[in-house]
This record gives sequence, C-alpha cells and structure tokens, in this order.
Amino acid sequence: MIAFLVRRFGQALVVMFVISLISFSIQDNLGDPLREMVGQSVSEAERQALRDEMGLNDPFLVQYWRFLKKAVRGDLGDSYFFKKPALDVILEKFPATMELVIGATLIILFLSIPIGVYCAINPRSWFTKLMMGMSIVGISIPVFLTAIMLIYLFSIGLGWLPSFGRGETTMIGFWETGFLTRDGLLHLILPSIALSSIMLPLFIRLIRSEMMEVLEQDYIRFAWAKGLSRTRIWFLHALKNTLLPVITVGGVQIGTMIAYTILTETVFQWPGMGFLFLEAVNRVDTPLIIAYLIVVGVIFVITNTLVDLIYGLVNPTVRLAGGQA
Amino acid sequence: MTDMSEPYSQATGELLKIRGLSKAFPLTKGFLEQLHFEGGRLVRRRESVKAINGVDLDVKRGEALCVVGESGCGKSTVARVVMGLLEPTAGSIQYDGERIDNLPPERLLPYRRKMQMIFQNPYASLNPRLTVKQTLEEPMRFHNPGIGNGELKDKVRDVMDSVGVDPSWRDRFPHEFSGGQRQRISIARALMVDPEFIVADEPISALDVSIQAQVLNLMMDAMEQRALTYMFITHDLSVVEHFGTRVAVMYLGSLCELAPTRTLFETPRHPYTKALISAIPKLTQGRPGHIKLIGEVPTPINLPAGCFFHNRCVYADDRCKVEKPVLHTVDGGCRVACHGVQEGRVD
Amino acid sequence: MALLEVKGLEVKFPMRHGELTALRDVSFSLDKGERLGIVGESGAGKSVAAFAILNLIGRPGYISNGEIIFEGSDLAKMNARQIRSIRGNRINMIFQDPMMTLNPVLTIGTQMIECLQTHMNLNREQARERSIEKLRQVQIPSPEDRIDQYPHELSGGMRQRVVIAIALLTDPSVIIADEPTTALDVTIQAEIMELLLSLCEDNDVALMLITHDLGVVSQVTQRTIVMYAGRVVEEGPTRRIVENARHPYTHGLIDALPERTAPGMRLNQIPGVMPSLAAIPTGCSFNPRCEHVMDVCRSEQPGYVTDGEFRVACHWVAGREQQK
Amino acid sequence: MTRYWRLFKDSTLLYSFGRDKVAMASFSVLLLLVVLSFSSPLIAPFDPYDPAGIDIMDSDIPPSWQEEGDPRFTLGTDAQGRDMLSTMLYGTRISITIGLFAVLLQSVLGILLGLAAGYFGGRIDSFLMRLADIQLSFSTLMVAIVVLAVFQASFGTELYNDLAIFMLILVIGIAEWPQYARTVRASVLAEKKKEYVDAVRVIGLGSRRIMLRHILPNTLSPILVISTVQVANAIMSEAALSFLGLGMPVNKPSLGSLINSGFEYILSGSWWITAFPAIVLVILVLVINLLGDWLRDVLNPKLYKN
Repeated sequence: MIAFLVRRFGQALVVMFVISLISFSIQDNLGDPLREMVGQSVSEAERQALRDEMGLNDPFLVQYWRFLKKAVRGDLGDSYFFKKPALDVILEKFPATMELVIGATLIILFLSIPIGVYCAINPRSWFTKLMMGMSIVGISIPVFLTAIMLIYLFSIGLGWLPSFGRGETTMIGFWETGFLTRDGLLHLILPSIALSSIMLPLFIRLIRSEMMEVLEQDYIRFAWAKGLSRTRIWFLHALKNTLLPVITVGGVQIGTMIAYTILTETVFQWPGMGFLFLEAVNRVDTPLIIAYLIVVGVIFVITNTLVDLIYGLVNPTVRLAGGQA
Repeated sequence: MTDMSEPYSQATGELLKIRGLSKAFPLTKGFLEQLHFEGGRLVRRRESVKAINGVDLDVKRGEALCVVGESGCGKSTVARVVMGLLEPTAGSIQYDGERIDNLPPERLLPYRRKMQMIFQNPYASLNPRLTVKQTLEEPMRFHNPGIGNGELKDKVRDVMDSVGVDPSWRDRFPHEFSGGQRQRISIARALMVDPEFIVADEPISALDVSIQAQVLNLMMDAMEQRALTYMFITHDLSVVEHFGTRVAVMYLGSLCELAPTRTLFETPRHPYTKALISAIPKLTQGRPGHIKLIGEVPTPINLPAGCFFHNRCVYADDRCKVEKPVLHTVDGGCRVACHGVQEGRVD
Repeated sequence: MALLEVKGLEVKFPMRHGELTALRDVSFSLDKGERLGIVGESGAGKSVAAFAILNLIGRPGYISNGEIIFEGSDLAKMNARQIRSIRGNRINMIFQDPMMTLNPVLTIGTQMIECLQTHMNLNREQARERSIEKLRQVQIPSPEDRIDQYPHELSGGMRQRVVIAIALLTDPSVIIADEPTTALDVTIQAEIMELLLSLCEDNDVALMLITHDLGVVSQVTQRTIVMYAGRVVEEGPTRRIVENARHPYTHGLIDALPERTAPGMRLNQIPGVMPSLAAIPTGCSFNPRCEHVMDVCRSEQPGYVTDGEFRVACHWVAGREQQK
Repeated sequence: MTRYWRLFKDSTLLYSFGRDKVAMASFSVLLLLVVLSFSSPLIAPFDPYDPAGIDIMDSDIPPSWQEEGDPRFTLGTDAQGRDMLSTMLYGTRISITIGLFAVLLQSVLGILLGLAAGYFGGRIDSFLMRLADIQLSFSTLMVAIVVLAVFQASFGTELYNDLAIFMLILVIGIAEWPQYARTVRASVLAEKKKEYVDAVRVIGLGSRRIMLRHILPNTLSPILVISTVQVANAIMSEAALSFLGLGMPVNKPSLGSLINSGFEYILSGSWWITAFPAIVLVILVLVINLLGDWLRDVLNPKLYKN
C-alpha cells in the first residue's frame, strides 16, 4: 500500500510539474500582460518600469518559482476576459462538464458490457454481425460529426430534443446540476450520446475480443466440465477476467474522453470547461488556459488512481503493496 | 554402434571447467516496490532469484555430461551462462584452459565456432522468416566471410544430409516442417561451424515419444562421427541413463551429486537423487513405489539456510539446517554434497 | 454391464477446406471402479475422445456419429441441461496444466463451493465444510486457510491437488484425467499420480487416464487403449500390452523407450511422423511408417482382430493369426 | 527475390484477401479516393486555391440536381463561392497527406524508441514506457489541442495558416509515438525471448544485426496492423483539430475545416457544405479501419496489452 501511495504521489507530482512548466511557458510567451493592463498609450520607459516592478524582467527560474508559489495557493491570476480569478471561472463550469461525462459513461457502461458479452458468446448470430458492422462504422465517424448529425436529425429535423445549452438547472451548494429537471435531462441526451459515440463501439469491440480470448482459456473449459450453469460461467468466471484489460484501457481513455468534451461542448454550445477553454484559446486568455490545464491534470491524476484501485480490487494477483505478488 | 558407458578411454582431460559459478536475477522492480515496512521502519529490500549458487563442474573431452533436475533448479541457466548468453554473477568458466566468461564479444568469436547450442522448443528456435538455407548459411558466412558460394552450398547439403533432412528442401520455411524435422534443422545449424562442444538444452522434451528416439539417435551419431563433447540438459532421467556418460544432479541451483551414469543409477547416494530416480515411471506393472518427499520446494528468492534440501529430506538433522554441505568424493568415483552421506547416516 | 460405453464415436471439425475427422470409429468401455489408460502421441485424438464424452469439444468440432452410454442413457443425445447434470457431478475431469485450470480471479473456496451448490442440495456452510474435508483428503496442509486463497498463492503441485479435490467433491463414478501430471516435476508427478490412484481406489471411482507416458499407464491402469491418427489401433490388458504388444505401432512405441535399450546403444526408432488429420493415408494410417507393411495395408483400412479381451487393427497381425 | 514472392503468394494474407469481399471493396474504394484526390489538379473542375477563379456571387449554391442548383457546380458551392467538388478533392488530398506523413513520423519515432526499449530493457525501457504512459493518458487530441492552441496564439493566425500542414503532421506524429513504441516494444520482447534469437547470439552476431535482420522482420505484422489503424486515427485527429479551428485554414481547407466552415450554415439550410465532406471523411476513415480490421484478423498479432 505504501509503495502504491508513494508511487501515485510521485506520478502526480511529475504530471503536475510538467503541466506547471507548460502553463508557465504559455504565460511567458503568450500575449503581453502589460497590454492587457495598460493598453497602448503608455510609453516604452514606463512599460519597462512597470515590468521591473512586476518582476517580468527577473530570471526565468525566479519567475517560475513565483508562479509555482501562487499556483499552489490556487492563485492562477485573473481571467483577462471575465476579470475574475481564472480558477473560479473554470470551476464554475466544472459541473457542466462532469455531468456530460457522467451521462456518456453511463451510456457506455450499460450498453458496452451486455452487447460486448453477447457478441462474444454468440459470434455467429445476426445481431453480433450487425453490432460489429455498426461498431466499425461508429469508430469511423468523428465525434463532432455525430454531434452535428444528431442535431440535424433530432433538433432541426424532428424537433424532439434541444440542440444547445444545458436548459434549466438547479444549484446544490456550489454545484449547478441539470439532473434534477426534465428540461435539464432532455438537454443532456444528445451531448451524452455524441460524447459516447466513439468510445461505445470501441469498448464493445474490446470487451468482445477480450471475452472471446478468455472463453478459450482452460479454466473456462474446466468450468464447463464442472457442469456449472451458463450464466455463472459467462458472467462470473469469464466476465471477471475480461474486465481486467478493459479497466486498464478505460483508464487510458479518460484523457481522450476529456478531449472529446471540448468537441462535444463546442458543437452543442454546452457551457462547460471545454467550451470555455476553446473560447479562452481564441481570446488568448492565458490565465484561463492555464487554469483549465491544471484542472484537467488533477482530474487525470485522480481518475488514474481510482482506476488502479479498482484494478487491484478485481485482480487478486496484484497486491497494491507490491510485495509478494 | 559404440558403447558409451566406457568414456574414460577417450576422455583426455577437461574441456570445460566451471568454478564457483553463481547467477542471480534481480527481480526487476522499481525502487518504490523495494520499500517495505518492517517493525515500524521503512527498509529497502532488494530481491533476486538465485538461479545458480556456486557450481563447480567439469566437462571432459569426448563425454556426454548430463545435467538433470526439476524445473527451477538452474540447469538451463548453467547452459546459458556457459554459452555466454547470460553473464555470471560470480565464478569463472574456462574452455580448454582459457577463461572465457570475461572476454569481450570479439575475443569470444573463436570460441563461438567451437561451442554451439541446441534448444528446447523446435517451434521457436528457427527464425520463421528465414529459409532453411539462410538459417544454415548464416553461421558459416559470419565466421568465414570469404567463403565461396559453391563451398557454402556443398556444406549446407552435406550437413542437411547428415541430419536426415532432404537437401532439396533448403528453400523451404520452418513452418513447412514438423517438430522433429525442425529439431534436426536446429542441430544442423549447430553443426555448420564444425563445433567440438555442444550444449543441448532439453532438446527432446518438446517432442513426441517416437520422435524423441529419432533425435536422440541423431545426436549420438553426430557425437560419434564428429568427436563431439556434449553438455546435455534434461529433466528426463530415463534418457539420461541411456545417453550420458556422467550425470550431475542439481537442486535449487546447487550440485547434489556428480557421478558416472551407471554408478548413479545403481547406487544413488544423495537422498534427492534417490527420490528422483525412484520417481521415474517404468514399464512395470504395479503401483509406483517412489520415495516420498515431504514439504514443498523453497523459492529461489528466499533460499533456506544450510542444505537447500533439508526441509524435504527425511534424514535432515540440526547440522543440515545450518551448514551448507559441499561436494566430497565417496567411493565409486562419485561426488556427493550431503552431510548424511558423509557421516554415514544415509546409506 | 459397463458403467460407460463408447460405441463408434466419430468427431469432426469443419475447416476451411472441408471437414477433418478427428476421431473415427472409437469404441471402448469402462467398468465400475476400473482404471483405463488411453495412450497416444500428440494429435492421436486422445484428448478429443476425453472431451467428447462430456460433449465438451471446442467449437466448431462436433460429434458426428456414435453413442456414449453412461448409466443407461446416451450422453451424445442429451440436451444442455441434462448433460450439465452429468458434468462435474457423475463424470468429472482433471486437466493437464494446473496453472491454467483454476480461475485466477476466484478463490479456491468459490470454485469448490459452486460445484457443490450446482449439483448437491447443500447450503453454503455445508458446502464449505465438505470442500475443506476434500482438501484434507488430497493432503493439502491447513485447508481451512487455503480455501480462502487464490490459485496464484499455491504451487503447481498444490493446485493439481485442488483440482483433484474438485473432481472428487461430488463423489463421481468416473474421473477423466487428461495428462494430469505432464506439466509437473518428476517427483511431484509420482506423488500426484499415487494420490489419484489411491483416492480412486478408496472411493471406487473409475479412472480414465489419458497420457503419452507408457510408464505411467503401466503403473496405474488395468486396461489400455492405444490410439493413432484418430483411431483405436490396439486394446487390451495393460500388462499384456506392455509385455507383448501386437500392433507394430504400439510395439515401436514401447521399444523406443530408453529403458528398452542397453545404455549407450542406439534407441529403437519408428521412422517418420504421425500424419496430420488433413492428410491421413488411405488404408492403414500407420502404413508409411510400418516395418511390416503389405500391399493390402495401403488400400484397405484394417478391421479389428479380437482375441478375448484383446483387440488389434492390423492386417499383418490378422495374417499371422490366420496362419496359426 | 522469387523466394519472397513465393512466400507472399502462398501467404494467408493474399489468400484471405481474395476471399474477403469487404477487404477487396475497402481496398478498391481507398485506392479510388487516393487516386482521385492526388490527381485533383488535373481533374478538378476549379482550382479552389486560386482566388481569381472564385466569385463570391456563386456562394451557397446547392447541388446541381436541386432547383436552385447550377450545372457548373455539381455538388454546389460553399459560403465563399468555391466549387464543393473541387474543394473536397483538394481537401481529401490534404487529409490523406497529413495522415500518411503523421503516421510516417510516428512509426519512425515509435519503431526506433520501441526497439531500443524492448531490446536494451532496463532503465531506458522503464523511462520510455513511463513517459509513454503519461503521454497516452493525456490522449493525442488533448496534447495536440494544447500545443496547437499555444502555437496559434503565439505565431499569430497568418503565419500559423502557412505552417498549419507541417504543424499538424508534427503534432499528430509526435503525440502518437507511444502507440507505436508500445506495440513494437511488446513484440520485440516477445520475439527476444524466442530461442532463435539465442541461436544467433550463440553464433556471435552483434546486437544491431540481430535486431535488424532477425527481430525487426518478425515484428512487422503488428507494425503493419497498427500503421493502418493509425492512418485512420491521424485523419480523424486532423479533422477534429481543423473542426476546432486549430488545423487547416479556410483558404486551404482539409475535410475537417470544410465541415467546420459548413457547420455555421447548417441551421440556415445549406446542408451540402457539411454533408459532402463529412461523407467523404467517414468513408475514407471507414475503409482504412476495415482494412486494418481485416489485417488484424489475418495476421493475428498479439498487440500490446498490459
């Protein structure tokens, strides 16, 4: 356990260090903070004086250290556009993105496992062939296209579902949720489907191929020879072994999922972190870009740790302690 | 047909001399996995698999020395260290009076011609993308850069003939051959450079019974025609009785007993050797009358103190638990590492 | 009446270029408490025969012909539910590699208790008691603790003991053991084989031992079947087969053992290799390797010559019988 | 050479290709798309890069079979008055070019690093793989978005537009090296354990020769499979980046930037600006994926798994 925690902590430090370096160099290279503050009318001499005063002429390391010290306290500077602390602006949008991710994850979980298992058990059935065909088409359609198609079909064409925004939301403490209202849930449907559109076929295919491999193993043949029921063999003996690689891949896909939120949120104008980030990029709102990167980095570290813990729970041969395995 | 049970008439001294050979494989773990909590303190513990622990062994010119033992006893590691595929952790290897374990690759080349190896798995020991001809030509071209194409072709034909593979199949790929034929090709590759010493690592254990006899006979033919010396690694004692001139029995990386084949099978001395020999299934009606061993094989990561065999040995006493026995000569030309035998407790 | 009787069993595997016949006309029987050895080299079809009895042949193979009569009913004609009540209950199996046989993510206990709960009307507590009892019978030290461990915490020999314990859980009448000791070390092999033998004797279980090792067969079994290229070539009491094999293949196989030759001499070898199922020669499938081959061997598949409890499929043997 | 030809001719690859209608159809469609798009300067009715040939009055014309269609523009025109068919042909060429070169870059990086990690092991290996893990968990798209966003902001849009194609190749190429490296490393490790490698070491061959002559050829199957899939992925990534406005500029559009420019007009009914490039993009990616799938089934390499 101790080794696990230490290693995780070390990894988190490395990740955050890399992000802080990137962030800092963004801050260093992008835009001129002075311009944002004083405009064009100030003379060059005055600018230099201001620079000195603000420490912009200090050596790189000194500036970086100052940046780090502030970052640790949660102070990433004010957003140029919103004139508010950047971190606050990002965190305000965090619930929107989270709920989108939760919606997509639920779709993936509840569809990929049953479909994947079915396709592995019945490799020759028409449904399997249909699913395999659909899944390869699914992987080949970019997320943003799926999103556009969904809007065109269900919003413009049929007029069933709203095409942009979160709809009606409620505040629970700091968390702005769309889960509690009918309108909020309706708004969530299309973006969640779009976000899950590439991962779902990916996971169906992964679960199918892993499960088919597991079904060939000796211990499954032995389970058949023991006269166990099919459901027990498929859903306990085989599925538990199938899930191990699936969990690992799932961990790797979290990053991709977050990248896809940027695309989905852009198409649906979903007021989440990704949409905000892209706007910040277009406005060269450096503090906001940095805040986004840091929040995303923290999300990576936390989710990867969770994935490792779950993997350890499912797989008895992995001891988190790392010792006798 | 020759009778190989009289090896000493041809033997002219040691070809290979192994002294104090040890090999430990560090368990590749990150620094953090080496940390453990012990008695409330954080300690760093580096673990390694001790595959061989101080082996002294000679191979005499012209003999077939068999190294036997169960899986994990380090017999294959000995073979690999001898062939320079692994670097020993300690100890030395002399070939024909010359120390070879610390030579740089280019100085080792002359020995590469003299020492060759045959492998266990005929399905993995041939490069699937090379034809038989390419596989066989490679060692020859490498060691004789100036060799002419005609000469090379003749050589390939001769060697293929001698191992019983039709030379007209030289342009075929390994997947077109059966396991037994592949093992023949593997032997042919070793013979291409006209070696004098061959290490065979379980060459027949992946083969079917009727094919085993074919390959074994082929190896005996080659030995006779080419005056080869073999170091034959196997877990199969029934083959050893037939093939070897001398036998070295290994347990957990150490030698237990070293004796001429006939002596070993007639009067095994070490308790482990006795158990091993009694466990060979023979064509006898009736229940297997093997000697039972107690306990389980310890892991080579945490070796027991004293004699490595003491936790499974019925003769073990207090001395065996603390003092590691060394090989000593007993009558009949065999060497045994056992306190019990030395003290006369074990008959 | 035999406990298990296999009659004219034929197993086929559909392939890209037509069907392969893995088993042809395989017949044998097993009496209550009897120990039968099935010997052959890899590819002879002995494992297929074992799996076919419980209808466990991997896809796409299937039983194309024959009957498997067990306690009066034909296993080959049973539906899935019926055969499941036989599998792991009346007829149990032991697999070759104990490292692969146990599910790595389930405890030993789970894998034992599920058998009992499937086949016997036991509650969890009773099932656990019985499992511990069986683990004790296979001489696993401190079974109360071992039962909660995962397979990777046990050595290969221990795992095979667990597999044997699972096979004994439901007091079956037949155990089919497919190379049960091949993956183990020599000293462990002897121990496991002896354990299996004595447990079968004590519980009056019939044992079908599938192996390539004639030595093991001669020590453990009473009757032996020799298979070659998907067909039974010889059957008889083990003692007679070992001492006086009739079929040239069996004879060659026994003679090829190192113990049949004086130390240092060349071994007796059978030339050539066993044909693949896709290219079985016409006539007797052994004819290209046989030293007694005659014209008729190349054209006609030999029938069985029977002599009481002895059965051989060989033209040469048949010819000699007639001369007598 | 005849030997290898025979090996190829007898191989299961060719055999199963001749028997697999999907593979043959995919290959034909891919071939068609490649040939058409790369001969676009010859066959395209208009030159979309030539501002003189574009008339803003021609903008937003629907496909010719619709009522307001213009027979000059078979598939209609976009918001700037460019002929959709010509623009798409040029755009497909850009998409394929970026895909191929990005994968070329990936494979060179990935194979070198993967071989090094697999063959030498030890510290090099664990360092490279740790790096690969971290980079993979961030996902290509994320890395690419951040890097391109930073570059676009610091270069200024104009300079960036000129460099976009190189930046895309560079970023997608570098961001995806871990996929390759892990695949190559895994198969090198698997091959290295095989005894034929020991056999040539016993002969005395040097490690470079062993790697290049013995190990590398045996890792080609997984490399071939992953290369195919990666081309599809690279094209998708490029499209996504262009869609976000971080990729190819509007005056030199790829399929992704065409879709992006059409997205604004989809609500006003100009569906064709989005739909046609989208269809081409999906078909292009789909046939490559189908080919990759077929290759994976035939060659059946064990791809990297933890």
